[in-house]
Amino acid sequence: MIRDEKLIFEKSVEGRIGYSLPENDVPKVDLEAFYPDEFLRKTDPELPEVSEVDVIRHYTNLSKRNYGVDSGFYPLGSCTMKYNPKINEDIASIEGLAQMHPLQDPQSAQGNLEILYNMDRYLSEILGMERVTLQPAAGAHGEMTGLMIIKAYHMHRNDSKRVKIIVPDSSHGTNPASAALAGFEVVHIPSDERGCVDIKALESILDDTVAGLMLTNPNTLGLFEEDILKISKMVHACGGLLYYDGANMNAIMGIARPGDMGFDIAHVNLHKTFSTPHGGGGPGSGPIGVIKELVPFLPVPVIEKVNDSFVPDYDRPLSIGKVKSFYGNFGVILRAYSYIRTMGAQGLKAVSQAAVLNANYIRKKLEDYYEIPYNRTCMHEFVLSAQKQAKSGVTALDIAKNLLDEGIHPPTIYFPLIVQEAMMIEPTETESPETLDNFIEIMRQLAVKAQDDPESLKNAPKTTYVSRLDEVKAARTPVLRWKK
Amino acid sequence: MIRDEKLIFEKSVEGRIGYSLPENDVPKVDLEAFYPDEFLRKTDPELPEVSEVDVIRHYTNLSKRNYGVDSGFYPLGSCTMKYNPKINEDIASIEGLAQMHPLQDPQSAQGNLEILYNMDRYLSEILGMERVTLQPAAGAHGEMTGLMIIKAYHMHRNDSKRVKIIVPDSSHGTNPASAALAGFEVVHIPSDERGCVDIKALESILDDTVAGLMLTNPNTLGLFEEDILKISKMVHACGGLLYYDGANMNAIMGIARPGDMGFDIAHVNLHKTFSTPHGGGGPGSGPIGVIKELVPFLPVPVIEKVNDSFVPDYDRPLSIGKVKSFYGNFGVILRAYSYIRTMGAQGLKAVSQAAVLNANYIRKKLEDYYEIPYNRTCMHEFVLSAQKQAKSGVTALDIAKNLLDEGIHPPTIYFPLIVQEAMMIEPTETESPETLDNFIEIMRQLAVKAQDDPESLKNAPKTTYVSRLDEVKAARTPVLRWKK
Amino acid sequence: MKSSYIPMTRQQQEAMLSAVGVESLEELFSAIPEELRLKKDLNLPKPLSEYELKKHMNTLARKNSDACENICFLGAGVYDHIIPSAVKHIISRQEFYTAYTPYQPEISQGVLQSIFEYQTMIAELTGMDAANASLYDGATALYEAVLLASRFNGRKEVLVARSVNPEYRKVLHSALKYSGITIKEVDFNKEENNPAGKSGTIDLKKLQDKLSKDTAAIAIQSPNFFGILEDIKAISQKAKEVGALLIAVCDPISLGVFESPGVLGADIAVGEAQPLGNPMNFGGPLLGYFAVKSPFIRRMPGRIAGETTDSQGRRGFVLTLQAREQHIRREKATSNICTNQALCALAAVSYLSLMGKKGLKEVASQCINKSVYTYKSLLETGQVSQVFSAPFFREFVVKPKIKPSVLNEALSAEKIIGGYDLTAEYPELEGCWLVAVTEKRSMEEIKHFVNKVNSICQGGDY
Amino acid sequence: MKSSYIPMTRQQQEAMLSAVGVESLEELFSAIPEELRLKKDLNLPKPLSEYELKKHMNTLARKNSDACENICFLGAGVYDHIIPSAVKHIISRQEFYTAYTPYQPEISQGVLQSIFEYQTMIAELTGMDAANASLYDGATALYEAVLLASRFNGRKEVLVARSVNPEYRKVLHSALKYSGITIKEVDFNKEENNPAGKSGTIDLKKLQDKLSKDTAAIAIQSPNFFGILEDIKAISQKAKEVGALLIAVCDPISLGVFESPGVLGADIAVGEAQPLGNPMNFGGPLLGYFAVKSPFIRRMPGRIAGETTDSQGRRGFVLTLQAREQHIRREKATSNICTNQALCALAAVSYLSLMGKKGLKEVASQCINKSVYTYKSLLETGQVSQVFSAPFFREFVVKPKIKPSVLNEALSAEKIIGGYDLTAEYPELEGCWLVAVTEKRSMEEIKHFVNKVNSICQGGDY
Ligand SMILES: Cc1ncc(COP(=O)(O)O)c(C=O)c1O
Ligand SMILES: Cc1ncc(COP(=O)(O)O)c(C=O)c1O
Repeated sequence: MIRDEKLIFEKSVEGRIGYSLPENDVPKVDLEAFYPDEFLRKTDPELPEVSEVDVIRHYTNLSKRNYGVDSGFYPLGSCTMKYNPKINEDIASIEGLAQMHPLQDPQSAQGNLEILYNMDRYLSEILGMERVTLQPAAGAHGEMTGLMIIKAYHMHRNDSKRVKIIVPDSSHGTNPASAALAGFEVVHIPSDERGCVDIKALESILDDTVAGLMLTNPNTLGLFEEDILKISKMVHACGGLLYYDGANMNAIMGIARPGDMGFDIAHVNLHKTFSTPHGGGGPGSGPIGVIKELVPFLPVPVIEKVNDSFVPDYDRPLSIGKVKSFYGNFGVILRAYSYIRTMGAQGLKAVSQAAVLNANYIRKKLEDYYEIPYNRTCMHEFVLSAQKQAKSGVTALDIAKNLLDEGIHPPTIYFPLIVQEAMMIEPTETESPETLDNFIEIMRQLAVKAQDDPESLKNAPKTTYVSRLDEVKAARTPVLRWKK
Repeated sequence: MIRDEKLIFEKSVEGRIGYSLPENDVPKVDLEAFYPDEFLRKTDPELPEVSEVDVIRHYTNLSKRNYGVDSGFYPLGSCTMKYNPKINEDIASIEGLAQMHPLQDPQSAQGNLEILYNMDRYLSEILGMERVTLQPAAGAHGEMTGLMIIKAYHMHRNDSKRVKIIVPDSSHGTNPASAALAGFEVVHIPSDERGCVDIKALESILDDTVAGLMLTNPNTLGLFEEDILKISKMVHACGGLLYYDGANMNAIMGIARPGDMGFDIAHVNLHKTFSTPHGGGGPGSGPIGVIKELVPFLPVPVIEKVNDSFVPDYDRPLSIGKVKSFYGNFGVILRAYSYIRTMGAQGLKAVSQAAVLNANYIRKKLEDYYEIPYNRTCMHEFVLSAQKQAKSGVTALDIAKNLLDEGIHPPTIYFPLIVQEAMMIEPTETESPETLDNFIEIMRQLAVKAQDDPESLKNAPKTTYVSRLDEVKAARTPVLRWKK
Repeated sequence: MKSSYIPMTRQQQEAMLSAVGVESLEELFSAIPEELRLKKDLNLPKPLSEYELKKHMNTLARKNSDACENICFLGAGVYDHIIPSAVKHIISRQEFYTAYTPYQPEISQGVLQSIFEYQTMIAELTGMDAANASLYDGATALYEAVLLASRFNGRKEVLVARSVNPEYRKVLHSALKYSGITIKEVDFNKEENNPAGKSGTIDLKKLQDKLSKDTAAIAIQSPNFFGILEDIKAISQKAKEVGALLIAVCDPISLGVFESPGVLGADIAVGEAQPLGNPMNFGGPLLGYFAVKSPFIRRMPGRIAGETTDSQGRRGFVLTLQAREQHIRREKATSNICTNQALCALAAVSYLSLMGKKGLKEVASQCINKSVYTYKSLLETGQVSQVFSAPFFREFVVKPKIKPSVLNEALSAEKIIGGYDLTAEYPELEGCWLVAVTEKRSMEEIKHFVNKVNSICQGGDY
Repeated sequence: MKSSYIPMTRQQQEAMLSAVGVESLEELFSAIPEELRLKKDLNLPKPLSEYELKKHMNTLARKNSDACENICFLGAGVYDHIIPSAVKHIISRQEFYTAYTPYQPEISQGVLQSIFEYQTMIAELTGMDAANASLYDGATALYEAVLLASRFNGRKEVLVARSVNPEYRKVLHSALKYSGITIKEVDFNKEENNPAGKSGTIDLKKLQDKLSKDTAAIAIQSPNFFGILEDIKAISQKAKEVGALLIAVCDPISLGVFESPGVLGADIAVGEAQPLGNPMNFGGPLLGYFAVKSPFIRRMPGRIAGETTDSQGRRGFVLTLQAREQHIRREKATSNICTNQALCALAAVSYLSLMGKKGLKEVASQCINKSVYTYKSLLETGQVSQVFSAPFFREFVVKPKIKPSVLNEALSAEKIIGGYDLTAEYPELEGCWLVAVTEKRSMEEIKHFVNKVNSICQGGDY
């Protein structure tokens, strides 16, 4: 590893250039004459002055301090860090698809609109929904969109007393946050001892102030809500709508569908289930599907097929409007489209089967070493607890940091909040049994060490570019930018 | 760094697949019926059975055990490891240029032929030659081609007694090897005390058995042959031809030209001077230019421009024939073409000026720390000797291995053979003064340590994926392939 | 079903099932009520191999008229700028693009440091004290800014200039619909009722009329949707007078030559950073930036990278101020955002590094030179007329003699992507045409464009 | 001249010049005789920016008819196979493509191990004991093989089948011209004078006639230039009888289904590995492979990677047997080769890893299925006639009713790249046409091709 401590700004040398632009070939405008003086910049922004070589080396070397799915195992629970097929990257950079302006005349963008239209069809089929909007930029954004639709639906019926959204405590954190942001009152319900929605508790709060319920399913414990049909019937019975957080669709593709479960709205995360890369933080894409009754409320435009031509339809009086510019994250959608077209129905089902088998395999192999709070057949992921280890002073954090030294990305830790010392493990279907076995072996060794020699686990990571970082300091006295 | 010791074969799992092919959509041929049995394979080749994920991870992780120009400083003398502009990679993968079959009708390949034709023109201008052939695949291959032309030229004149090629001892190793391979007798001449061709020695061997002289210029000491005009006149006077090894053209582009120096044939290395990447060993491209008299001997085809159309001319009775299939390494030529078109005349000159200044700067800054056998203004590179250090037991090899730990690719060592403990340093123009200063500082520290604490330098490298490797063992009992 | 992306072989599957203690794959799904389990395959097209997929997608691409084969004069929020080759090479490093959000900082210094550098550059450009790691796009960034402002001062009204990108205003309208925050739009100056040099900018009188102690924030855009610069300073003074915040939507390329909103008094700067090294991508992904003055730092939405030290005292970077975030605070979080646009931010930071001080200025200047040249040339034809008088950047409004929709269609046949038709969004600007000219357009292309516009408008045979 | 590739600023240049102790840049070049120093700029086109370059190259590309937009039935030594996407992603890792030859093994394990794996795969496919790290192309590999053979047994005559790729034979002729090694070509069996199933293969009688104690080696190709399989075993026995070596040129894809030359008795296998994951690239770079039986290992040309251990006993790889090489041995080296095709070899090793045992067989089988289908369909039209009778692989010879050159031109208008016209290289096969059909061609494309050939030959309006 090359140690290069500098920021790109610290490599700047006055007068050095890294760009290659065409020479200006039109008359020059005298800025001072054309613009009022106070509009013109007085001090240059502190951008670095570096050569192309500098830039390439800087970011290439930075990349080496980062771990991606192509580096190795990445069982980050809830994030579905599956392998991102390379062909999809190639597809996304076909100039004839990518170099398109969103406001072009639809007649000149029929290829892209056809992709969007078909993607709506495919995802509708996968979710068991009527139509899908591809506009939301991420899962959380899909949730917001769904909640706006719930609101619009009730308001359209002049039912303005429905102000509550019910959210089980095993739901993903974005669920309550989105509900709050959409202007709802969030009502939590606890999980029962099996890790599922407590039906009694649910029953007790259902009334005509309930706008809807948001269910992460499989939930953040990796469990399928066994009473899901009961739940959807109960909520519908009281007049509420049902929102399905389908970020965990990787567990059930081709096996079961939110629409069939009685849900009215569901989102999927293309950047998880549909193998588009997460880009170190994004971009993602969080399409939502809705049942027939809710189609009028979808954001505009909806792409319609009219006589073999694809037309963005803006004339939708009940639409909630727009939740994002243009058509959504087309570049991400393209990759997911490619994925669906290469996998087909049987491929997607095989994905879910393998994902679930892999998770259960690890669960089974670790159950003698770690506490597993809800230890039964899980879906695509499960949550273990390092509480046993914590007794000898070794926390989930310590275990995670030791995994770093073994070349493995740790599971999600301290999430979900309802499990203490949680480690949420999601292997995905793209990992081989050998990779799983290697992980299991290391996890077992760590469990043994936690008992025999807990101190030995406190100094990890030792092999990374930096050792443990002081997060408290970062938050107390935030340094959020470089200054000259 | 992820330690993964396995070969791809050792990751194979029976039945696993990594390919995605269209399904066979035509009638299947029964192999046993169509081919005689003895033609059919009895045992499968031991190819690995791995998934795409496995392959990507395997080679991605292998890549991390490799050092390229984008990683950092690479002053590997004689190799001109300059930065490879990214745009050239993009150009080389334009499908309309790359996805072309070499035997297509020339009328359907006018774009590519135009590039080849223009490249001939540009390189002719840079070398001061009449025409250039782009067929040779590398510098050494260009030498072979040039020597074949020398041979053909003399034979055409029925001058069959010219069997010798004179090669100074400061020439590159490929020069004598190529001459021998082309069927010549190789005559070495020594360098004088200034590191240049010993004119007296040259004089003494010039006679009518001399077919030609091959000169690496600047030579492997990084010095320009000051008597070059005298040399070319002397050789011409005795009827020999002059071959210019222009792999070091990075020193003199736009400043001086082999043709003007009286040379008859010259090659350039596109993979050095013209910034095409070296690919961990190749492919390269070693075009040669010739003077007017030698044009008839060039390999076929020569691309000619006939009424705005570009035509490969095969009808050249004196041609030496073909030295390689088709048109040469078109993919490499494309990158070099892009480079010349973006640099222009002044850019290329600036390249050589900066390359030479950088080399001299390092030379000057190291002269108090290391012995520099021919310490005067050098061209794009220079050779220092670790002989001073060797007295306390620290060899050029030790110094090189210590540089590895500092994140720097070492200079070429033990080459040229005429300098003991040689370290041949070629910074190139794409390196910043800061990079040079860092290298100088480290080299100085190593010199100091070599004196004060020589033992401390014997264990390097310590930070690399493997430590010093046993090369003797590898050569004594060669293991050249994996076996099950 | 065998797939090159699923390494498990049939034999391994058997072994694993038995290790888990189930008989079959089906048994793994027994928690799913029987009646829900699908009895047949999903109705999806039959799978394609890689090569077939590539052919299929190329066929679709041929149904498009892209901006490589066509000359683009369309902007209106998304711009066709030159992207240096190195940018794509950087963001194609798998370590960057196949990583998740950097939850484990020790193996994520690459992403974290690049975000830190990005935050710095955005803060520098906008003249702000801090920036976040990016948001979905300019429109949602504006929405988040309004939320921040309203929460900060507890006020429930926001004034938005009509010269703000209509796409942004639409997002704002839908997102704020049930939030309790009301939007009042403020008109722009028309040519007829205005002194030269002001038309096309926000109508300060009308703004003044709507400003009150209830105003949480004023949101303006400069250069605005018509390409015209607003007087940020004057507006910020008005905002200050009533204790409202000023949110400025600014184009980052323009900030290479124009005074930063921070210096001119804005409290929050947001906008679309797509022009910084990101392709148009049919409108997504885009790159929302979000920058604030100090008082608002802890109220920013989204991810933020901060500097800290490791246990050996070495500089390092982490995601910070996470107490604001949804995975910890759930319904009390400042925003619901989890995923951002880090890879697009990496493209932006690579772009800005390559451009540097000088390059960014050069790009901005060329945009000015070329748009002014196009504007003048168009007016000279006599076939289009002036609409506004204030100075513009990269983009301008004119009124051609024939309808923009007709004109665009005719241009399309000439492999030109024409300007934006303002008619639908601005009825008062019926027949007006918003034309963008970036540094990418050569004089030759511009002349070709002007000639075509000229001949089309003249109804001549073009 | 400022360039983004030259980091030195003017100010730094001044400082460096004075550190060196010279007054000016010119002074650095004072060793160059004054009269040689150019007084004016080179006559080269004015520099283009990145974006202008891209436009320029796209313009040039549009003057080509490439194999993406057109359907390719041309082979003759270079083949249009499917290349998995992952290959390009692997060879685009800068650590691979921007490295030099691995002189410093400790920081070159990536290249070295991949070469070692490549050598293994080539040895496996060819049934040989070892392979080198690659050579320029198949043609030069054949030349090196002949040199090796002649040096090994000291003989000076080599018999080369006329059914070996003419391009290879040309390179051999020019390179050996003054080497003292003479080439004798051996004819192939014609349909008229041969039992069914043999025409198109080397004429064993003529071979026998030319064989002698002076024969250093026999060089054959299988599948040969006509796509037809040679009887390697029979030929190797003939070679053994006189103590000559057998050099077999074999297509690596075909070795997925055909017996390896090693098993059949060849001493050296060489050939073109471009079909393994490398694009056609207008004929270069290609990838010459070179594999031998044990006795010849230390006589191989080019680079070789070998396994060893590091000072801690861990497995590692180095360039080995360097004593053969030119930088050490100078004129006594086994070859002058310095640069090879490592990146193309990396593409090949990535390709073979992805394909695996099963995939390679599938590719080979599909090539057979599709070429046989095409062959039969063409014959069925009645517009082309059979030329040879022996079984072929991927490629076959037919004789259309009209001249191949005319036919190809007409096909070109239909966006089809037609077969290879054998007329020039084989006068006795005047009017014959060599057609290649890889796994890339769909049934639909083949039908389209056959229809067009049919209608063109019939002179109908196509
Ligand atoms: C179950 C679940 N729901 C919602 C989300 C939010 O998705 P996004 O990050 O795309 O906003 C996530 C992502 O972490 C998730 O795992
Ligand atoms: C001076 C000189 N001549 C010739 C060569 C041979 O070039 P290539 O490696 O392309 O065969 C080299 C490369 O090392 C060289 O430096």
